[in-house]
Amino acid sequence: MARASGSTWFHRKQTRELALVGCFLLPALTIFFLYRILPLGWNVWLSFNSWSPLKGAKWVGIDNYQEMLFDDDVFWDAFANTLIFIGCSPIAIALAFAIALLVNSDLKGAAVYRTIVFLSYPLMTVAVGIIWRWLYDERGGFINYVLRSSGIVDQPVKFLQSFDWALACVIAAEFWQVLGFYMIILLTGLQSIPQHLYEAARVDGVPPYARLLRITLPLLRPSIFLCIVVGILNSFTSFDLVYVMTNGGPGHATELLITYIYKAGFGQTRFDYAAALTIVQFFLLVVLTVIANKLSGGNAGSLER
Amino acid sequence: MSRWRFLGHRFVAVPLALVILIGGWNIYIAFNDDGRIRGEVRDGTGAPVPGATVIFFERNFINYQEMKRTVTDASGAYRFDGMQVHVGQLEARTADGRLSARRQLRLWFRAQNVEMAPLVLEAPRG
Amino acid sequence: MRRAPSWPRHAIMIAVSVLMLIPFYWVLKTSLTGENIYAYPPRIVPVDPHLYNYVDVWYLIPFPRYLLNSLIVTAMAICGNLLFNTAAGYALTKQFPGRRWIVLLLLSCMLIPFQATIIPAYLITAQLGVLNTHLGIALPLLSTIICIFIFKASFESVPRSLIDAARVDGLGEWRIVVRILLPLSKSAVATNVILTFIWSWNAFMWPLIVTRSPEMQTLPLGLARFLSVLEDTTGALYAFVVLVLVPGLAIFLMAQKEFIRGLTSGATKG
Amino acid sequence: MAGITLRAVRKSFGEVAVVHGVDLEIADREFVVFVGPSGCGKSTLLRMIAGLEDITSGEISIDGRVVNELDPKDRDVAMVFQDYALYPHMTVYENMAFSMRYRGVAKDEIRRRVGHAAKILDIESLVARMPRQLSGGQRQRVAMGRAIVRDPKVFLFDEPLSNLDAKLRVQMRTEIKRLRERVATTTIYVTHDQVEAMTLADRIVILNHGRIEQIGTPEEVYDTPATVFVAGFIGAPPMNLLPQQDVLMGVRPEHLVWHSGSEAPFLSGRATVVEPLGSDTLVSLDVAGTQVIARLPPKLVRRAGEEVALAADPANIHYFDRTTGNRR
Repeated sequence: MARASGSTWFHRKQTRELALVGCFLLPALTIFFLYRILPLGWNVWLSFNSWSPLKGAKWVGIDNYQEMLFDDDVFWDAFANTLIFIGCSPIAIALAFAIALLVNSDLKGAAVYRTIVFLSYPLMTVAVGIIWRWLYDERGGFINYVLRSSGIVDQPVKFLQSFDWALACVIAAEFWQVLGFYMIILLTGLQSIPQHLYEAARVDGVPPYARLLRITLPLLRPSIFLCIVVGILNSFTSFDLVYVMTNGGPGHATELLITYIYKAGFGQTRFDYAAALTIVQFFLLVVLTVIANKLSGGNAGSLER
Repeated sequence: MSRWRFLGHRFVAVPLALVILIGGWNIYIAFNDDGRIRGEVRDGTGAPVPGATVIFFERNFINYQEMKRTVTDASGAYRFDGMQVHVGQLEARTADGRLSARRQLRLWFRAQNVEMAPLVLEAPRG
Repeated sequence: MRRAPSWPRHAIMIAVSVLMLIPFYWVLKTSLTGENIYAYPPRIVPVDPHLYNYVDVWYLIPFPRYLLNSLIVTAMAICGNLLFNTAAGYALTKQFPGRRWIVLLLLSCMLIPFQATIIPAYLITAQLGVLNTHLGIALPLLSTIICIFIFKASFESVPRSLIDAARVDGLGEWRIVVRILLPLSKSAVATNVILTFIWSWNAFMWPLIVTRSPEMQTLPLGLARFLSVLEDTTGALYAFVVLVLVPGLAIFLMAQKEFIRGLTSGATKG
Repeated sequence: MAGITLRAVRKSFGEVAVVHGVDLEIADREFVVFVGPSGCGKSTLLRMIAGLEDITSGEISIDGRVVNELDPKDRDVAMVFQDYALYPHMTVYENMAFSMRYRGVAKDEIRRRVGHAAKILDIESLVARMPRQLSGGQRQRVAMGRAIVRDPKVFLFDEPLSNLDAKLRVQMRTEIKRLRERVATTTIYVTHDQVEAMTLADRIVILNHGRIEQIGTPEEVYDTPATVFVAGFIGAPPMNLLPQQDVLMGVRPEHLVWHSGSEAPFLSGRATVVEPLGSDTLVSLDVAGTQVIARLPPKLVRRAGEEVALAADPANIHYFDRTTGNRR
């Protein structure tokens, strides 16, 4: 009797608990469902359809992909630029690594240097774009000023209007913004390496460069992997920068996949085609992340399994 | 005592200081935004010039266009009211062709009340 | 032990710092320069510096409107984040069937960049009927997975006996969260507020997509619009840039520690 | 003021049962100590009474009311935790007043009650401090104060002294005893320290592997241990157990006396370890392969290796069934 009533009560309490957990989780999960999971599926669906807000959906199979791969030069431009963009991030990571090593040493004022290097990361990317536009400006810009006054060039260089320079310039601006972030991640990684490993190596007579290669780098693999993933993701998030600095121009010299997606979707109202582009970029992201994971020894570079 | 200590915390103190600053600034604006621009017109010797025309030029992106004009009173003083501007130029001229240099006017907020330094007329050229 | 002198390292770091600071300085200088920012050669120190560019920004464009929009959206995002992330983080500290799956789901959601979802996200927002509203701009920012995990970790580090004591003292679940767990998770709250602030303050692409009318535009949009309508013809643009950057910088400098901890813990856990 | 009744209370986590059917009757104002080795289920039992753990089956009632389905807050119990569980972000005063704020107690009444409790516990000067500014003993007092102010039906103590150092523990033990004189509320006190149990309890409940081994006053469990386990657990050093055919013969170290008569000694053996404690000396003997400890007056045995013969009053000898472990 007591047992029976106890167990129903127990069930009631369990459901109550479950309802509570459900209520607490629901708002967050709703948002992630609406803005992460559902869109991903919808993208896939859209990409196989011919659809625009005014006409109904029509299944067209891989037409969108076919067009993209065989008839769309801009796609290939954007694709190549995105790859270059991602491919350059190791340079920034290497720079950040050097800075992190310097800041991590027992340097007086290291905290100040760290703050300064990191200062540009939390800034509004649109503003960063405008700052760099201005730095590259051929009249009042700092870079042209330095180049001209030091006699390297006599005519001002129109960096952002030049097919040769524009992409590099955008990438440089991007470097400036994320360098601090890479540095912080690597610094955190460096600080988590137990100091006694270095002491042991020193007692064993391991030279400094070998300490760097044999101890620091392998133990830093998770942090480096993380940096690379962030670098890959930045090709998505750099929309703001490109939009403000060049808007993909000149021509399509700085067109990234993400800016092209925006233009296709909201410029030409070709949502279906934009969705197909998104799928391609997402696929690219996944593949690159998997490759990075493989290169860093699997398991996100972690040594513990 | 300790109940108020949280006010000293930087996450509280800085926004609070900002709110006070902005509030104070807005109160100051509220008492000084009648758009009154006042000043005097004098000639080269420093004597006030009555009956001179003072023109206010409004900024229109890159150039300045005439917006309003007034005439100085017997003591050489002029006055504009309700000027909803924060930037512009002032110039005085007389019927006999004497002209003052254009004086740049930049204000800290729209319709700020200001007391301009005297506009000095120069003798007509030629 | 022989030690390498530290001045070469200082020299390198000072050079790096200067390089990193030049863009800041250049834009600040331009915003203060009185006349013709295009004069060549540009001066290192601003010519007859004044602050009137800042006054111009206020009136030249609907700056107060943009500011208000940005503040509303940011406030909504911060409130939503605090509320939803706290609740979700607390729920995840409890044992319930399917917990593992939800954690896994959240972790995999974290790998989907928001930018990869814009087309359907736009369509969904249109379906919800909140296009061109503050809510529409703030909606995707209302909860952040990283912050849920930050809260979860912070709640889990509160001794269980405190929660038991609170329960014996007669507190309900929500009160336990508000009166016991949150006051003991101040740094998680700070991290959350700062991250949300930075993200929603700086958000550009999403507001660009969901806003249609100038009355709804936030500061970054206003900045881009300023650029396209007025071109970079005046120092006011750079005053605008400075004004927009100042809150982010101020918050970062005030809460550097929390900010960095939040970023790295979120990043390493993700 | 209230009595507590436990009827066939069980607790299992999935397949693992930690409490197997406990029946217990606690009278109003009684001070009951649950004692047992770690993992015996005593804390779980306490937490079930508090309402912090679900009851798998059985029934718990407080003051005649079945509380199985009540939340902790509705059971009118107060609990002192092992780590004190003081809210670190509140002052001592706020800690003590906290629970009353959610029970609709008027502000003046809260102030009066906190003041009263602080006076009883002699922590009046500490009320404005934060918990981190207090020493271990002070925190302990505040934790008790927090329980007292509520004036609950039942006090629950979960190993409250185990985080203190030895000296403070003795002092606080006396303190609790004194408090007991002033605030006579039904109390359940959980500890793994049998000395605490003996000194504090009206009645001791000895638990082992989730079962009650014996319930009784300190004298009862000391003088007539119901099982081998109780015999070994209560008393320090523990009771000597000598195997004899199908029984275990138990005799406490303090009941072994120096053999002086002419009849055969109760037992004899070679001293292996001699530990002088000042007031008396502990002598370990090797009696036909079994270790026996005797508490003897000082200076009778000087060093290991001496032959010792001891006697014992038959009234002080206990017999236990070898297979069931129960008293015979």
